[in-house]
Amino acid sequence: MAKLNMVKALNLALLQEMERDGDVIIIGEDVGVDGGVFRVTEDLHRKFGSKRVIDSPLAEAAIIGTSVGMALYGLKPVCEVQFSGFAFQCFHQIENHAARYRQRSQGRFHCQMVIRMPYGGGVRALEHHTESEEQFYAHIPGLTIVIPSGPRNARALLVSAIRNPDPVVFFEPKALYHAAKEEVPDEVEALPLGRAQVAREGRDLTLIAYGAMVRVAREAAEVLAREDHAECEVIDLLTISPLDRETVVASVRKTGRVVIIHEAPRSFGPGAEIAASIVEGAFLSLEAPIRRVTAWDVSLVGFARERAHVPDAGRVLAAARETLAY
Amino acid sequence: MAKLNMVKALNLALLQEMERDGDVIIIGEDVGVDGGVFRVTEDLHRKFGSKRVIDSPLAEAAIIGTSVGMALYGLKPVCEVQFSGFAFQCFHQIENHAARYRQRSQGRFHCQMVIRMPYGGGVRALEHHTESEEQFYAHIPGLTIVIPSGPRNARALLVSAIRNPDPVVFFEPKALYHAAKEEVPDEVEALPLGRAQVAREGRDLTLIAYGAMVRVAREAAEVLAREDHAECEVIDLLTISPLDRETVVASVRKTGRVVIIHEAPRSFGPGAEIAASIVEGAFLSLEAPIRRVTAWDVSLVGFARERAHVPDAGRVLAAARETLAY
Amino acid sequence: MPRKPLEPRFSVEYLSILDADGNLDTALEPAIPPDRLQELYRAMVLGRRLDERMVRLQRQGRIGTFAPIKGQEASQLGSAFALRRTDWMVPSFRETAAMVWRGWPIDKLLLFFSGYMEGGQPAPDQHDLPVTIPVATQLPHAVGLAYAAQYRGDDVVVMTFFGDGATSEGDFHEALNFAGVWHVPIVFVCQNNQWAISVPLKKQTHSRTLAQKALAYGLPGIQVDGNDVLAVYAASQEAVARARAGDGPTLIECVTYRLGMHTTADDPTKYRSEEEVKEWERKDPLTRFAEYLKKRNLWREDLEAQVDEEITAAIQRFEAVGPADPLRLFDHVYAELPPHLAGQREDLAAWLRRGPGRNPEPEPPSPPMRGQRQTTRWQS
Amino acid sequence: MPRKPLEPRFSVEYLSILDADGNLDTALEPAIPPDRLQELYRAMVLGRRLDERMVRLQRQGRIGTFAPIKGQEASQLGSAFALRRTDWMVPSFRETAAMVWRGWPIDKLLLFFSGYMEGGQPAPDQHDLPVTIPVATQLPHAVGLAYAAQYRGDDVVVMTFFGDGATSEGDFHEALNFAGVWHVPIVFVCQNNQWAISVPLKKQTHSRTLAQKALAYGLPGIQVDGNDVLAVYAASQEAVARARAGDGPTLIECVTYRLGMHTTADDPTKYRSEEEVKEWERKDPLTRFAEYLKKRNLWREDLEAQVDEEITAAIQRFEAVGPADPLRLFDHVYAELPPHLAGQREDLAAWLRRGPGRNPEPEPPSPPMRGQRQTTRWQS
Ligand SMILES: Cc1ncc(C[n+]2csc(CCOP(=O)(O)OP(=O)(O)O)c2C)c(N)n1
Ligand SMILES: Cc1ncc(C[n+]2csc(CCOP(=O)(O)OP(=O)(O)O)c2C)c(N)n1
Ligand SMILES: [Mg+2]
Ligand SMILES: [Mg+2]
Repeated sequence: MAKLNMVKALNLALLQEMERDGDVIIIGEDVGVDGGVFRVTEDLHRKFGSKRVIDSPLAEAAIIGTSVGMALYGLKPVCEVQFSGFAFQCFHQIENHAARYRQRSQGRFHCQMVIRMPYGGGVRALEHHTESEEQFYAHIPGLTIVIPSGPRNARALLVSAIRNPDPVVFFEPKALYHAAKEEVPDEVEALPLGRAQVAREGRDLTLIAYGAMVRVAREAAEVLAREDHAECEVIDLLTISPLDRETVVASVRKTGRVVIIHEAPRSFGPGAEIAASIVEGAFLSLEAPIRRVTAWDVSLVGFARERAHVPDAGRVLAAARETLAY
Repeated sequence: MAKLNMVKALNLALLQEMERDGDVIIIGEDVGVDGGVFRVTEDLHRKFGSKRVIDSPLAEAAIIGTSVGMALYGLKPVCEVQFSGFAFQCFHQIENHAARYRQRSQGRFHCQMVIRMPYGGGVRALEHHTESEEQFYAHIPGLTIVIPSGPRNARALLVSAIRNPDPVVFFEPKALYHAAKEEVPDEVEALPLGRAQVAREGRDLTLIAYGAMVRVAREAAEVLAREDHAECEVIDLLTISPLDRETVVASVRKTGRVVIIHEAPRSFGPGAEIAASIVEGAFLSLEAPIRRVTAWDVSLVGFARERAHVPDAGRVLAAARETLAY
Repeated sequence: MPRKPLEPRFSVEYLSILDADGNLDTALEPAIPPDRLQELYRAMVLGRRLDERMVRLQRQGRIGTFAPIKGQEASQLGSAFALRRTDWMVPSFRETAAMVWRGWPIDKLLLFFSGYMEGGQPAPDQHDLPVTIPVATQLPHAVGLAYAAQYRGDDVVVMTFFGDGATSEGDFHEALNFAGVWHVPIVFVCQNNQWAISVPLKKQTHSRTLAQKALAYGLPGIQVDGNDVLAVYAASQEAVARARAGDGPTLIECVTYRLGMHTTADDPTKYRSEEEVKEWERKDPLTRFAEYLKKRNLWREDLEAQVDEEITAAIQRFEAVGPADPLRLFDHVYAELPPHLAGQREDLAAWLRRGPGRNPEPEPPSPPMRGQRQTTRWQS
Repeated sequence: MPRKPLEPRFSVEYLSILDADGNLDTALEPAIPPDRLQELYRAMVLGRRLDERMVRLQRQGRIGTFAPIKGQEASQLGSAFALRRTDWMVPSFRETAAMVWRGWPIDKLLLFFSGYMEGGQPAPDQHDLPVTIPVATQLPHAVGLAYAAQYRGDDVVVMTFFGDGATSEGDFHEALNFAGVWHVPIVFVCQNNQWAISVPLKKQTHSRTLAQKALAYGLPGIQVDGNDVLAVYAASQEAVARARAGDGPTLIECVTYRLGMHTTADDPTKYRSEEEVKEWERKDPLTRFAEYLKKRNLWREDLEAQVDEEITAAIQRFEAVGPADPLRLFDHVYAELPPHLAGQREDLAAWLRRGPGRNPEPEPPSPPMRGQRQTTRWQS
């Protein structure tokens, strides 16, 4: 048991899975000697050598494309895309191949691989370093999209992702890399993919969030409990796709009111599927329109304006109060 | 006035806009001498020469990337991606640049360009030749996503797309290329982007569709009128994004019941945003859950199974009847 | 210090052994046992005859669109011939002859080209990837396979195929660059058939040869007469041996020609001249190799008949396959069917149970791609 | 017929004129008027001093992350120096010195690196693209600009910049291939500073030089001493003239070195040795050029002081800029604000009107990227 931040927790998952399974290898830009620009792969190069922790040339499509080939052969690559904003360079390899090979070969081959990418705001970097692209991957059949919300579940979910027989796109919320420390057990711990968690129980309103927005949702929930005597249920999706509709719908059947929070732009974003699924599954329980508190439909932000763009507890609170008052 | 199929209608739009504006140029694979694999650019190479109708090397990212450069200089490229399934190769150039240059340069530059791509099923081709990828583009701020449903609106929308000062992704439903002919006026005709059309009036149920699915929706509507005495309103979106929420919401306020139809996989697909927008805009009018009749959440189909995958009038009818009975 | 060319200069070789007129360079003639020569020729004839049959089947609507290989038999078989069964082959979409040689059942390939996903499943013991349709995207997979084999210490060479047009794609560049840096056991075989659909090589790249593109990655590149099966084999054999010895990747450019259409949906008369085709028919890879075998008394009279029988039998097996079960759409999307897909599968099953009674009957879909005839086996 | 190397062999040249010890190859010395030489040197000093100031500003949290150029002054200025104002420059993210030379106001660049979108707006008469961050993605834009200029018949040359790592990206390959086929007026300047963040050149590609990658596209490629501003200028001048004359593209590899960190968020001691850095400091492009000017009596004592004043004045203008108006987020997404964005803008406006009273105050965001200090000007 040690108190770790998310970077160290992810590093622990990688270390233990690599010790456990010689087929697990790491590939990406600067993941070796440098330990990754966020240090998630720190020290692994020293421990496992440059054949197993590969500092690749600067080419995302080839990082994913060669990893697909390695996976077809039976290795289990964990690829790092340095920032999610640069993953569109390999989008064709992910959609055309990683997501399809099991089906194309009718089970003869499959791609047991993890594609890690830091996403979201919070580090005041330049363009392409602060976006949230999970929606683009969530719409691709064959993929599993995972987003942790804290050090402990980050470690447990990465372990599951590495062991998952199909490709997992693992988004890491930059804003939480160093934000908080948690007790993380030394012995390996895994969380099931495809399952959301109820992060806070409540009967008045359901707040649905993931990644860095869970913190924001919790904060709003505290204020509502304190000031409005309203008890919010906070759902932490953890897996975006396949979406855990069961948990989401069960909560809304109870509360009848929903606010969805995400960092991605609103239109045609992840909140839309969550809302549509709720309407399909809990129509008669709905007592108010489903609100979405999201980033605006804008690509370029610039960190001078980032806080006006990414949802914060204040905006969630306002939406929650309107929903409760509806 | 001539009776044209969609291929000829699109060809007419290109011809007339090129005659009208010397900055309009065409670029793509096999768009020149061959006239495009679907013949949409037929004869333009002969008329305008190889500098204006460019048979490019085989590289989608460079087709879009160089077109971005041409647009920054003031030309108005109309790019063809041979099949929408091959557009992920240029997805980074579309998302990183075409969609962002106006904002990145704060108005100093913009990308007046059209990206044409045949999409959807209906020609019994191999993998990557039958998918519907509109969702991936609809989530990108700065883009406009257009999908015609017949020869006449295809021509009028392509004219508007070419004249639109910002990038337009223009999806052409392969299934309709040769499906039907329509009277298409000789004089140039344009339809506003961002506006849906009510293709059929009705008060009992709203069917929302676009592209090849409009035909399917109409067919179901006829049967419902004939056999169930139920009058469906059929909305043809024409522009997917920005979504014409006003028209959609107005219709649902009237009917209270909705079935959304699209060829793209269901989860995290276009129907989700349509549904979420309806809940936001017409919550109190809703009398039944919003149904989505879509392709299944599967990437690989194979044309031997395509008709079990793509929605048909029968499946729409079944969903419509359940919604009406709700 | 001043201005000087870097030494040594960069060089790319050209190889030809048996030319169009049957002249043989005995000094370079590879030592292939007679029976192996006959196997090779048989594979070429099988490839040619199957190709011709498939075009007819497609025209009759009995299979869907496919990419004919006529004219490219030597370049794809002379190369694949240098592989062991334990080596890996990574095709594009125009290696039907090589795929059959590698053990793909003909009836399975016909299923594939009839829109049956089942046709894309390699046998458990087969070290072959299925057809890849997005141009050049299979090249990084081949490099990854080679890396994995090297990582595991397996005695494996990977050979991957692609066309002249494919060399323009970013994936080609990234794959060769990674292969160079990783020094993996791989052979890149470019079937330069002069055309990428309607785009001729001179519009594809400004480089004199495709082989010279190897220089960008510090790799050996060689250009061979792709219609000379002996030259293709010699170059491939050398490259495979180099890879097996741990001496890294090679790029082989096979200069050949697509005698037929790009795919059965294509009309080549729109973009190329009869003369050009005639010219290349004179260089047919089968003719000169047949002459060579006759001179060596390795010619077999009954070969064509025998091969045709094999093809006919396969077509019969293919056509005996029943309609495709739509519910198999949901197989193999994930290792385990997730809840939402299980639900969709149940919806489809329920829908199918309603059977023909469902109203209205789905209208017949629109006409197929230009040139392509409808197939009768596309609907469940 | 047999096996023979293709003639002529492929060749790539190396150019150096003024070496690290100040030795001058007078035969190759370019004829640059004295005042122009002084301008060039001034731009190099300005680049160096601005870079040093920016690092301090970043450490003090007064600007955000950026990519220092220290050591690369000669390679980016010797090249840009060969352009006319009417020519186009397409930078990556490490051409601050060249951008200032091209007319970008320093205060605007500082705004850009402080997360103000306003900093990315080129002046109406400026033929420069803004910074492009995704590696190599700007190269096809440059080719497109060159194509458009050629199409319009304008007398324009395009010069684009990128690093050694960028040569591994597919976009590099596709851009050079298109440029070759289209024969457009463009100069590709690769600043080979030996490192792509922590990845050394030998892990980036197996090719001996980056210049030789031009051979893959049938283009001329030349490698120059990138710390020798005279050599860089001579090669660039020649390439620009070739492009202007309609003789097509050139690839120039400037062999230089990044003396500082990759970005202010990077810690180079993790991956490279002090000795290596020392070694390259000996080859500093400014030192040898200063010596050269002194010998020619073109040295100006007051230059540094003058340049520092200019920088200080710019910093003052930059720091006088008020907080960023969040509502401008919605400007320039489309030519006209569509209804859904107008609605979102209204929501944000209403929210902002509620002012500090809104409850709770947004919590301060998490610590910035490793190494990077927080800036004070990030919040509206
Ligand atoms: C990424 C991608 N873009 C476009 C296509 C459509 N297409 C199929 S084959 C082909 C031409 C390929 O030419 P070449 O590489 O020379 O191979 P060949 O067909 O001549 O064997 C094109 C453009 C595709 N399959 N994939
Ligand atoms: C497509 C893409 N992938 C990754 C990155 C992250 N990144 C920024 S700079 C850089 C290294 C670039 O190296 P090089 O091309 O040599 O240019 P240099 O930084 O040395 O000037 C990387 C990997 C990026 N900006 N874009
Ligand atoms: Mg070809
Ligand atoms: Mg570099």
